[in-house]
Amino acid sequence: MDLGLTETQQMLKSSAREFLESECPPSLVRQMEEDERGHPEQVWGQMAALGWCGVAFPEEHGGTGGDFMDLAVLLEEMGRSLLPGPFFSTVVLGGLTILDGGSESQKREHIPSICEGQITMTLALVESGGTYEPWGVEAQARRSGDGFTIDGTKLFVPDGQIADMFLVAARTSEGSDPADGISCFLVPSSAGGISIRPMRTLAGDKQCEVTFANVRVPESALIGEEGNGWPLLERTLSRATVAKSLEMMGGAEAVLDLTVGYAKQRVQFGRPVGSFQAVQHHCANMATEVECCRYVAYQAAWKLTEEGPSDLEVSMAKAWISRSYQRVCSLAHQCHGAIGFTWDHDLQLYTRRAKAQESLYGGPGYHEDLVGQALGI
Amino acid sequence: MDLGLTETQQMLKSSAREFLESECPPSLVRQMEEDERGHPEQVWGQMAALGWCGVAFPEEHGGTGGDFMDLAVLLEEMGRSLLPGPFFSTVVLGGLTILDGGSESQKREHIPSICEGQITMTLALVESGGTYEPWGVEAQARRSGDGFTIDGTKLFVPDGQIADMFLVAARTSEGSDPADGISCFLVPSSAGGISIRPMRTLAGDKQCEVTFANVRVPESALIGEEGNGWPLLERTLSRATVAKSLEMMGGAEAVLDLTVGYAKQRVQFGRPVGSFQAVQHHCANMATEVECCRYVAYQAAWKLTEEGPSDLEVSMAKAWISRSYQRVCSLAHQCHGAIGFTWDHDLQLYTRRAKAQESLYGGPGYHEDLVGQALGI
Amino acid sequence: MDFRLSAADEDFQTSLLQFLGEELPPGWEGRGRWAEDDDWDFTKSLRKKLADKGWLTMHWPEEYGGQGVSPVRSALFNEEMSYNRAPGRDIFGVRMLAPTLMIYGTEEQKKEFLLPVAKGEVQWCQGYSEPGSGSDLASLQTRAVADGDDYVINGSKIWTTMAHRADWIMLLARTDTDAPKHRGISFILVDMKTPGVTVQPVHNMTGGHDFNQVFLDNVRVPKRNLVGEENRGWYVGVTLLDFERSGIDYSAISRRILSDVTEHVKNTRANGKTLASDTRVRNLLIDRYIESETARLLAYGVAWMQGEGMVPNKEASMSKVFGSETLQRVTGSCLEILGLYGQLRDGEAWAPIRGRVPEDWMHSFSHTVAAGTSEVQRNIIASRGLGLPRG
Amino acid sequence: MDFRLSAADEDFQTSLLQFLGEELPPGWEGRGRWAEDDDWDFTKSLRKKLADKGWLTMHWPEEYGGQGVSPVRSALFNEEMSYNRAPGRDIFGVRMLAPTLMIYGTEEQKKEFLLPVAKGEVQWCQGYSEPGSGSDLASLQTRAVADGDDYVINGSKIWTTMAHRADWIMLLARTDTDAPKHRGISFILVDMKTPGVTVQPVHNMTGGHDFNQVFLDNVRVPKRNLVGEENRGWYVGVTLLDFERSGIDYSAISRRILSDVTEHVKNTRANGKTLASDTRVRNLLIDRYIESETARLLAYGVAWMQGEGMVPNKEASMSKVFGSETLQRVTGSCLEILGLYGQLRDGEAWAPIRGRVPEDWMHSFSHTVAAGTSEVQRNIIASRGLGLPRG
Repeated sequence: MDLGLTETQQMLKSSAREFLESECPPSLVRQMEEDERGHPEQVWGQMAALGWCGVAFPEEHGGTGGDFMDLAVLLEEMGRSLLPGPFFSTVVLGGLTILDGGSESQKREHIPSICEGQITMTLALVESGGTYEPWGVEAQARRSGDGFTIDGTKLFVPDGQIADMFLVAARTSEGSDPADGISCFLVPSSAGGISIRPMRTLAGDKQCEVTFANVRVPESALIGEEGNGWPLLERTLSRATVAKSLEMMGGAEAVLDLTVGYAKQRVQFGRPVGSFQAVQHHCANMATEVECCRYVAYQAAWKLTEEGPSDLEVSMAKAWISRSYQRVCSLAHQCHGAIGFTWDHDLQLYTRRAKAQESLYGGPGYHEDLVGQALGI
Repeated sequence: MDLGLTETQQMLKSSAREFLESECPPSLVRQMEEDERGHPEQVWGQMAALGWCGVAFPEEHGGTGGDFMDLAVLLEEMGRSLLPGPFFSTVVLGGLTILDGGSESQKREHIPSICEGQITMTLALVESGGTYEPWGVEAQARRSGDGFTIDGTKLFVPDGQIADMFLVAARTSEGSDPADGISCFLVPSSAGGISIRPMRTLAGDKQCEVTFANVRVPESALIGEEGNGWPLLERTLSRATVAKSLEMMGGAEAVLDLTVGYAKQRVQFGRPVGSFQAVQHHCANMATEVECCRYVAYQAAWKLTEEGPSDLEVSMAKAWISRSYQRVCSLAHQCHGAIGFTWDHDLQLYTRRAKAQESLYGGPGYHEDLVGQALGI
Repeated sequence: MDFRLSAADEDFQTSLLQFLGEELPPGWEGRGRWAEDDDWDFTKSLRKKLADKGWLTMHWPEEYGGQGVSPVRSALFNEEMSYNRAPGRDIFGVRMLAPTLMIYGTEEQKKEFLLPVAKGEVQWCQGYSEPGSGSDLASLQTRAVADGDDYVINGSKIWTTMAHRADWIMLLARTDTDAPKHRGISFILVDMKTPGVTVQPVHNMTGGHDFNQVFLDNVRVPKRNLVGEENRGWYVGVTLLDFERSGIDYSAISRRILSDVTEHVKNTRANGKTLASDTRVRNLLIDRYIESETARLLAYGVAWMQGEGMVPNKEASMSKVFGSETLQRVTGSCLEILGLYGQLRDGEAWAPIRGRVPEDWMHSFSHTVAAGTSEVQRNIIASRGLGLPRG
Repeated sequence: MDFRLSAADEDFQTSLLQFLGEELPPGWEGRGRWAEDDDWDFTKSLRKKLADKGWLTMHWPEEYGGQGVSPVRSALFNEEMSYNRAPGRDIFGVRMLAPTLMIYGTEEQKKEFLLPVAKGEVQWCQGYSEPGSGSDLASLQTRAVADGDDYVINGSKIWTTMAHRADWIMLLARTDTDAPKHRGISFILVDMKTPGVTVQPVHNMTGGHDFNQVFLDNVRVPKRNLVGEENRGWYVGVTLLDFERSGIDYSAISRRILSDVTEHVKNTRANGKTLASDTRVRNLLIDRYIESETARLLAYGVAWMQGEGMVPNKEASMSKVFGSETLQRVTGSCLEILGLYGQLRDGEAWAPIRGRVPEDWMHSFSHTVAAGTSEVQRNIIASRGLGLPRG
């Protein structure tokens, strides 16, 4: 048993924290909420230069040859600093899916550009059903000529407004099992017929409605087997779920630190509020929550790194952290009083994201059900 | 809107408290746990003399002409003092069912004796399914001669070991709806073929396994219509649920008082433990729970008094109080420390009963489902 | 006991609901107690109409032009206004300033200030909290120095809801810096148009604007605007603080949200079933329903006690804590139920229930800290309510 | 990172489970750490066998006859013993007294006391708490007065688990009444057979007997039984208190209960369906499963940190609080699942799982207060762990 990071991971983590504290302050986070593109391109370029985009890709494709666990420490720190922009969507949703299910030529074509930060990608999966289950995929991809024509409306597409390429899930045939007949396509945003509209969200992040109307793509746009795209997407969702859990865990840590710092410094009744037992116990509870979050998130990341997607650990992480992070934020607000509710205070940035993230890649109830399935109950 | 007791009810309540504090101290409660009969007959006689057994029965049948709301204040106080013995089973399960569904002659025969405390009764409903739903009734009552022959094993029969009469639910016919074909019989414990064994329970109360083997009863033993006993039993269960909720609410109040008293008097670190904010907030939370319990219990009692059984208010009371009372006891243990876990301390008497009562007349999940049904969701 | 509304209360309820049905635009989804920036004119016009109906001040004693209605009726009014998300109530003028003046004000002050409040023609705000004085309100530092017939006031107030709309502010200011902290404070009425008063918005988590910071820079106020005795302002100012501790609004908002979301899940189909048929959805709705109804009972319990002449001290705090925490749970669970769609705010085409749920969820984080944090309320319950010794 | 047990740990686990499979009677449902009145002989015999295997003291340094195994291995041992409800461990002698002696004991004391502990031949108990000194342990009043080569001890200890079985007691007693309260305490070893020592049972909520009150009436103890310096006993005595704060037992019991109840609901049919098909039952089991596994991770985290040479201070308290509260939730939820049957205790024919669930539920109320209440643990997390200022 080894519950610690490797020395390299620790170094990566602390340099990431240092970089993000300096380059991604809360002011940038606020600014990007208002910004139409929500993409801090300078930071993005610097991260690419640091090799972050390629951390989980093999050297042969331009990466640095690390694994998901190395990516995990970056995701935690990005969650901590609420990094806006397309890292998650490009690397976790896009790149790792191509690495997992793409052909050699697709990998050669796209992964080096991802590692260099030259292109952005995202996943267009969810539709009006608001679900990550296969029945929600209603978009159609019909064979036409030597390619396909895609029609459908995707919702909650992260960073769709700046994506160079969309991974699109669409039906190429119908089967009795809703998971059958789904195919994945890599569609450049420049293809004709795509319209993109950011939705107005709680976290002020950029999740888009993306409509595909008669969008033509060649045969080579297909990632993986025609009609058998769901297993690939399922693995992508599993990675995304763990990645989101790691981000949330990093966020929860930040909220704890923010609160403990405030409790030490804020004076009422002639003493720091952190000397009141009620505040102390709130902080103790938050710290315990965060410790739990850390273990369940790392366990899921480790399991995924070692053995690939595993429902039990992955869903346990997302379910636990989704609920735990809410409790952490709620206690943090109690410790902060009115100031934490103001726009200019950083706490609310986390609180809003915590609730949004709760729903992303499956809410806690959804993942609890998956835990039950994995346990056979 | 009038959320207070009448002056008469207040007087009844305070005299009940005074009487029970003096006549039913915790030492008696402990003693009755060990006692085979678990029936403090002297107290029972005094209560009957005070008119308590007849408080909810009409004067024409020997009662004092009060209503369920008058009974409610007694039940609350009995719950507070953890009164052992057959009051609940005789009056709520037995007497009120006869009043509700019995013939005039049955009322004339039994209710005066109940009011005078001369006989004890109980309900033999639950069987091995462990449920209060009609499908659980498997006992058979077959027509034989000019009466019926009853066979079956009943579990969790309260105070069965001292009951003079059993209200027995048994099937006289089979229908497609499990609620059809159930009949109620009034069976004297002296009837041949009944064997009674107290079960070993968490609360050390007396819940019995009662086996009916070839027990013969005359036609006149039937309460209500043959085959249509379930609606009557359903109303009985509704009253029992409210009555149990009232007892639990009284118990929760006692736990609060016990804990506040202890917190004021127990000194650690040179000050009463009740001056520590953690203990203060535990007590504040307990007090809030108890306040909520009081309103939901009284609302259910009022609704039942005014309009008869009503799933929404009744199930809301039992569901809320079942969960709330657990929280109250748990906080009380934290405030008491180790002493509350000792046999000789009164707290544990309540804690064990709270958990047992949670399951009686339907657990919180069962009643939450009923609330959902009443709301149409 | 009788848990029903009286026939007279039901009649009032019918009239009020009819009025709101006529006055509120179809599909109205306002915020209720506080006006949003874009409905201030509507708020003012509705307030005027409420005043004309006599409802705004119906709980005032008859000698001041009220109807002396019972606290239960008053709670019912607040409940229906909140449930229907109707703006127009004025808690500062009608429910805090006026009752305070009735007790402590001079005849002149009553004459000058009560009528405009009753007519719904003036907006008051409450200058209590300061950046350094939140839970420890009595440590406030804003100074009022006597100068001839005036006070000259310097300092700053924060969390001043509606200050940007207000005509007047009721201010707690320190008039004696040597006295123990509770004994050197005075309660002073200040015209917001007085030179030296500036208001700066403090945007909240929703991006909305209720709060302000109010700066007082050599603000000169005539001494006749002092309410009660000099240096006794703490006792004047906290008299009505208890009113803020009602949980009726929270339970009403909770019940409304639950009702809206229940409708939504019954009518929304996913994968061939309604959302309501998911047992997790159903169980969350049931649990929150029970809590919301219980919160409502606590709130009416406070009103009933007041009507009986009892002083619901710990009960008011319980109602406030339980109500506000229930609202946080209700909105949180409803967002969980709405899933991805719960993220969508008003203005987004795909947003269910016009984005009301995330909005009310965000606001819930102010309810558990405003008007005394849950922790302060628990202190009150423990010490004043249960008699536990001070820490 | 690697969340798996090492191959060597797995080998140990296999041996241990095989041993327990052979030694525990079929259908064994003992209580685990503490012997019940009716299985004391079995406990002693199993302890002897554990000692013979070298497992009882495998975490001791090699110089004291241990194997110096990692804290993770040690946690695994405790976990499996608890999960399998196997008696025989001796936390007082093996895990508290002995490590304390290794640090503070004289050579003579080590020679005299360590070997019997290692052989599993002696039962120790811990004389810390007093009726007036619980959370405020340092206020203890038991006096030890020097008299020639002896101390004469008077006072009373409470919550003394296993005192009725114990051969020796490690005692905290006050040797200087004038010093500040932490500075006048000494750590003294007392033979329970010494005249003046009497033991009175303190029955607990289950009716069972683990606790005792120990009375010391002019008990004469040779001064060579003092461990460490006189008046420095507080620091000697609390050195090993941290061991008590492991959550591994709680998570193991939680996991076992859940496993048993899950089996039960899968195999019990009601109204034509298994109990497990009830979504409320299923959801409770899932929620508690996640918590129990998380509690397990926290506990192993503490062990892993110890193995890395880190000092898991706040982490140990977190593990203790979270583990014990999880156990209370797990047993509470399982009783809810069992419904009416949850009331039935061992000895009752209809009792599921031999009445283990209500028994463990009752015991959970001691776990959240013993060895430092949850509140004291939270104080430790806040002050020592997070650096929040003292109140």
